[in-house]
Amino acid sequence: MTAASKTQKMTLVQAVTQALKQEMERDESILVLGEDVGKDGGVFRATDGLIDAFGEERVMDTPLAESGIIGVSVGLAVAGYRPVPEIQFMGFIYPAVNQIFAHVARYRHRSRGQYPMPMVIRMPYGGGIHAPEHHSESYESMLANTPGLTVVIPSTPYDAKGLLISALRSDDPVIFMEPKRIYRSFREDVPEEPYTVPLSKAAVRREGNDVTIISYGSMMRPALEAADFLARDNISAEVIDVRTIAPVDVETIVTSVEKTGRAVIVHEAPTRSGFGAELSALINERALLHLLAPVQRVTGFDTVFPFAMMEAHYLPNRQRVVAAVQTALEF
Amino acid sequence: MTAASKTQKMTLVQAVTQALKQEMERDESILVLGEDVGKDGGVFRATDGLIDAFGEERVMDTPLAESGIIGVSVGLAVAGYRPVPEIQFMGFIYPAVNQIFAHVARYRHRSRGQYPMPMVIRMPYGGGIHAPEHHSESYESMLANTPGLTVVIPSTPYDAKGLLISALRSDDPVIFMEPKRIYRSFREDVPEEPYTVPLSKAAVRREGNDVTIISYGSMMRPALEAADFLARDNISAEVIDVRTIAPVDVETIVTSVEKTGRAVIVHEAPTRSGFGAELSALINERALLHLLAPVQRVTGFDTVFPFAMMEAHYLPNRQRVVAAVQTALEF
Amino acid sequence: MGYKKLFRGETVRLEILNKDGKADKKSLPDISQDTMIQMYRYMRQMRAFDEKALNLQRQGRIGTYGSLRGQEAAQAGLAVNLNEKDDWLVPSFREHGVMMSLGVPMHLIYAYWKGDERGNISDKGIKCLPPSVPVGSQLLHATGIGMAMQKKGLPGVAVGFAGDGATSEGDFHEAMNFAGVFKARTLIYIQNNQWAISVPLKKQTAAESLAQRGWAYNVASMQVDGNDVLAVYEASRLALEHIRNGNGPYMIEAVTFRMGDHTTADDHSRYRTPDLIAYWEERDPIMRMKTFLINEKIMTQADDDAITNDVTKAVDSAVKELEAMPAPDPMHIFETMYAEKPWYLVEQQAMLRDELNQEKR
Amino acid sequence: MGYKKLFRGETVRLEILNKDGKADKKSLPDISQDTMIQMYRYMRQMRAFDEKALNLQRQGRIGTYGSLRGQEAAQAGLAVNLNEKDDWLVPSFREHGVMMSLGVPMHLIYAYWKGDERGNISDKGIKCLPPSVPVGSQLLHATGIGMAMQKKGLPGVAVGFAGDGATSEGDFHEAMNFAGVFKARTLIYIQNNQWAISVPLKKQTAAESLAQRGWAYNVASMQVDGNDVLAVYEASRLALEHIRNGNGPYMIEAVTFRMGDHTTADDHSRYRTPDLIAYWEERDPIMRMKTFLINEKIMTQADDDAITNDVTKAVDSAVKELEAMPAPDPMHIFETMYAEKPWYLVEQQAMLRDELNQEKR
Ligand SMILES: Cc1ncc(C[n+]2csc(CCOP(=O)(O)OP(=O)(O)O)c2C)c(N)n1
Ligand SMILES: Cc1ncc(C[n+]2csc(CCOP(=O)(O)OP(=O)(O)O)c2C)c(N)n1
Ligand SMILES: [Mg+2]
Ligand SMILES: [Mg+2]
Repeated sequence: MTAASKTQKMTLVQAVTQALKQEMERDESILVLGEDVGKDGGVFRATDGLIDAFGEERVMDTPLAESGIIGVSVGLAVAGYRPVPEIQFMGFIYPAVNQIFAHVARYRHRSRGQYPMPMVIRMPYGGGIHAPEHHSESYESMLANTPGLTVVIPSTPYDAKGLLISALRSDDPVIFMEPKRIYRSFREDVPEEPYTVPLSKAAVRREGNDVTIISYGSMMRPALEAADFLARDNISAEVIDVRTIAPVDVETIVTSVEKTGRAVIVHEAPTRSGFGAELSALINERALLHLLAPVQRVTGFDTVFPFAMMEAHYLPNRQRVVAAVQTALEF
Repeated sequence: MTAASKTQKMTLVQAVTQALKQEMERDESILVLGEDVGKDGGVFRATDGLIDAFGEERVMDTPLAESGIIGVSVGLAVAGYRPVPEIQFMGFIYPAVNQIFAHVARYRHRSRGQYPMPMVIRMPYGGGIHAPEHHSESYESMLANTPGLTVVIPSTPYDAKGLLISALRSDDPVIFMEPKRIYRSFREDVPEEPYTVPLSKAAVRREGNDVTIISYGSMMRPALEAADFLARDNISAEVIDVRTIAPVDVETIVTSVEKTGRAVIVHEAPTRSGFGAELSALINERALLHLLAPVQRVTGFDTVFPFAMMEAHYLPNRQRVVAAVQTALEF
Repeated sequence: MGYKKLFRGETVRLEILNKDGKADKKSLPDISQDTMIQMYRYMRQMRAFDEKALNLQRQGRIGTYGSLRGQEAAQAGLAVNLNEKDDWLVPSFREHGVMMSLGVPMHLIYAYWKGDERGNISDKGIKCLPPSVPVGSQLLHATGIGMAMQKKGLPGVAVGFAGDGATSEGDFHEAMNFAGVFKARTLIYIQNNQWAISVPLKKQTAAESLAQRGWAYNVASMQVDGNDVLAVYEASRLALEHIRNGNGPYMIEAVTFRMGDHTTADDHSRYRTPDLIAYWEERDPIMRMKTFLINEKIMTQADDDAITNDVTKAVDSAVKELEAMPAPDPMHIFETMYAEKPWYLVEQQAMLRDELNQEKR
Repeated sequence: MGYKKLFRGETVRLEILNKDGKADKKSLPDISQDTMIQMYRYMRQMRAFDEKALNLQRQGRIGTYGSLRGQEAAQAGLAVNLNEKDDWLVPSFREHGVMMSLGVPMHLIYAYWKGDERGNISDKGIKCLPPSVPVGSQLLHATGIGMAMQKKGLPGVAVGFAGDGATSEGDFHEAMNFAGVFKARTLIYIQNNQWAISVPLKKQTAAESLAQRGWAYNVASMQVDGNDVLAVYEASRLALEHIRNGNGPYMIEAVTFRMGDHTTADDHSRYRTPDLIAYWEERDPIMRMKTFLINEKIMTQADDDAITNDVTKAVDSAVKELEAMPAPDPMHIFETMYAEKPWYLVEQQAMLRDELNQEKR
């Protein structure tokens, strides 16, 4: 991005749409497909206008079948396209995991490099929008446990555009998890021109010395709010946005924890075998002697994601992050 | 089990068959279903003889469709049966995860206790038998990340029988992962009478003071071999068999690590977001001040499980466990 | 040798009442006037429930809601044939009509859409499973229950509901195939409202009908005009008789039309024209039956007014019951996950309890 | 009004050569003698390959192996119709016959079954994907490639292979349905060998045939005697012509029989009787064609002996090539996982390298 490039205030979902549009203009091999991605522009409008710009051959409403959507995408990729399938909500990824885990993630390896799998599987994830059952889930841990996948979770409009463009230019399959809770909750300056944000690189969102708060996606909000709140008590929190959870950028995380000696991990998914476990294990392995307190996990409960009336109790918030930091400080 | 009860030398797979048979005699609501579980007795003979003993109404060969097998099991359970579906290899669980994660795991909660899901989903897992692609995988981490499931992995014939009987008597859905590599690799005395081994309770297989080796299933073998090997150098390893990874028995593990100050976790699945991450995070959270060295993970690589000719390089073995213990000791 | 005929199949569609409420007399089912009025009453109750729900949603008193407007006949004509003691309902998320007709309390259905988990299930002894959101997945549960009914020799039939879109999911296929193989006492009941959110049927499948899919599994099937409650009645009756007589599963495709948005989170004007809506407005299932009942002198306008009064009252009192429900207990998040609460749920519950206690102070 | 016919469909089966090698003259395809001999040669090559494979397995020189004995006609009759420049093979795990016929080197197929990953893919420019193990899943890939061919206006057809058992998986359904909707240039090719390991077709589905499932998706389809190479030839020709002419996808059900164990890890005597095997032995696809060719004087016994000689030699040299392959490099485990190796794969690779170096010392 040149310093001179113009910017536009936009929301995260608008940044997603713009990235798709600009890359589809640049690269004719990109196809968008999924349930309601055409005329409807996606149930969250992430593909709004694409069918008008690129026609039904490149923006395809499909039958209602997630395994089918990903499975035909494998074939399209083999035959030279760069498919961008959408899973309407992450809660509906399960019917597609056979195709994703058994084929998408493995195709480059299985074919000894002959058929890499350039594909970006987009999906809104997470809670906080008062949605029905299965519309609020975060299943990133099983993705991070599957070798061959790149799993990206942006938390800002700027990153959403830059990371999605990187994903669309990558020759590896990328799962692009979009935090739907903050699809429209704020705007930020986003360059009009296409630009990339590197995959597999965490961002230090705020520097600090006393504790490292590590999060991603929509949980960056409570993480940053907690840092603000703690600052009032002169507690200086460093806040890291992991951005790509697989392959994860261990260096940025460990460097920070070496400095602060304390780590608090925040995500919406359940604790048990959630991605926070991997982060905690990595910190244990690489920064044990720097640790002044146990690594704290602030996560969703180990329950079903509750219905709308109860979700506020389930989701991590500023208070819980602050409490975890205090636990770490008082240890 | 009474002290007087007779025993029989048997293999792990024979213990599984006996448990099924005895419980089916006791409880008419138990049904066995899956691919080739009837006349063929299962591709590993785990259901050998059941169709002769109980007939086609209770031992059902099904169409080749994993989602179907689990999905109809949900209906059978709702209507009062206790289905025991088999997934032929864990590598083929993916088509069924929608039914398992979206329904089996949630049904008790969704129905507010009205429809618990008494169901035991059996499946052989893991490598070491020179099998084709997708026949050697260990996908336990995603199961442990899914609230509502109980996930059991026996490592001995005695436990296989007792844990399976407990599972068959539980009103919660249990995933029963059978380490096929050791289905027939050794025999042990198993009581003829039915007995239970408690779920969610780890076993200390060997006591020691210098390091805790934590494993489960087929990896218990290299874990115990490593302990033997280390004993020659007067290194005293405590060896824990987790047995139930969800809900996990944290107490037994933490108590041991508090004593030894060092932990080495061994499993076949990849490192990243593998179940070892959860164990490491738990130890960090609950025994940090006792830790003399980082928690070590000895696992499969973060790659596709390789074909037969390469699998010996992939699978953790005694040497790697010993090396990890030495790393921990020399830290 | 050469070409041999291997398979020949035919699928029919049943229509009785035309859009103007005129019946094809020779096809009229043998049915009492009471039953006709009962079906009409069911439809009116559904419509009243639905209109109130849209109202409550607009006022923020419930959350996202999925309207069944237009599909009343497809649900009422089936409902009167079911027996709430023996038969199982395995609903998707648009079956409030058949659910309330069989006795699921309306306030619980409102509670469901309010995001209150107590709305998932009723304690009235009705064999109705909680709504299933993952499209198509519940059909396998209906097959499984139907297998159980068959094994146990019970009279009950399991009715698995799904939409046209759901028939594209692999689970539809597996449910039909298992049902065929195991002769499950299952009715696969497809409300083909011609749209899956914004996707019209012709993008969903290239086949001329969904009913003909029965042939792929040797599952008897037929299509019915789903806006014609008499035809739905007759098709359901035949299908249930077929199943109850031990002849194996059945599939019905009821062709209907979703008159409104997919849910209140949707805007159907993005993908459907006013003309199309107007076309279907003329084919409204309730108007049609009303005309028929009045023309045939089965019902008077005064009867109809009394029904209006009844269904409105019932809805109003359901709203009162809804709003009289005590606030749900946050502690319930941790309940019924397992028969016995694991240590970490105990810990997490304690944490939430502390938080809530602190807030109170 | 009343009952209307909605759908009527018919599915045919084609047979040309009977079990004794007599042809139905009026159905004989318009086909050169060379092509006939080519198909016969393909079948002989497959049989020779297969027998050697079973041999190698018994000697421990390869691992678990899936035999195609009995299915040679079902693969050869198709193979001669395919064009290795344009068409795509999307195999399951029992398609070595069609693969080798299109030019995939036999030693690589042996390598695959030896557990050597180099056997996954050949570098000969043949459009053949690696074998797919999760049953049925690859059919969607064939649909996707067929969609791509359609979009690009390319002449190629994607052939997706699966067995009878695989048709029970949801992915079969989704592949057929997507193919129908998107008019994919795809041939769904089902080798119905009547068994899925120990499960016979009648437990797999209640439908009389698999071919009739085409009607569920508006995908043209037919059944063929899969042990009759002339019928398979003709059915494949028709299907490919249909697809190449832009008429949309096609499905063929080739009814055949797996003569041996499912794989060398199986024991089919547990679930099939010797009588059944004998019945099918009489219907062997190779003997049948040989009798025909000799009776029709298209081939002499001397020609046949020459073919025997050729195919044996080819197999022997494939075994030599197999065994001349240098040992696979363990370092490859970490390659081609990603375009760029993540830090942890670099670390893990270094660890394995150290271990191997230590062993060497
Ligand atoms: C597996 C799955 N994928 C996607 C969704 C999101 N979704 C909810 S309803 C719906 C359309 C359903 O269409 P149809 O089956 O025709 O039922 P209708 O809504 O018309 O009653 C979709 C795509 C879902 N609930 N489940
Ligand atoms: C999804 C999946 N489930 C189970 C298996 C194990 N399995 C391998 S082959 C087979 C039977 C396949 O039968 P069919 O499709 O008829 O093909 P055939 O072996 O007869 O050629 C089974 C159950 C598998 N490979 N994939
Ligand atoms: Mg619909
Ligand atoms: Mg078969």
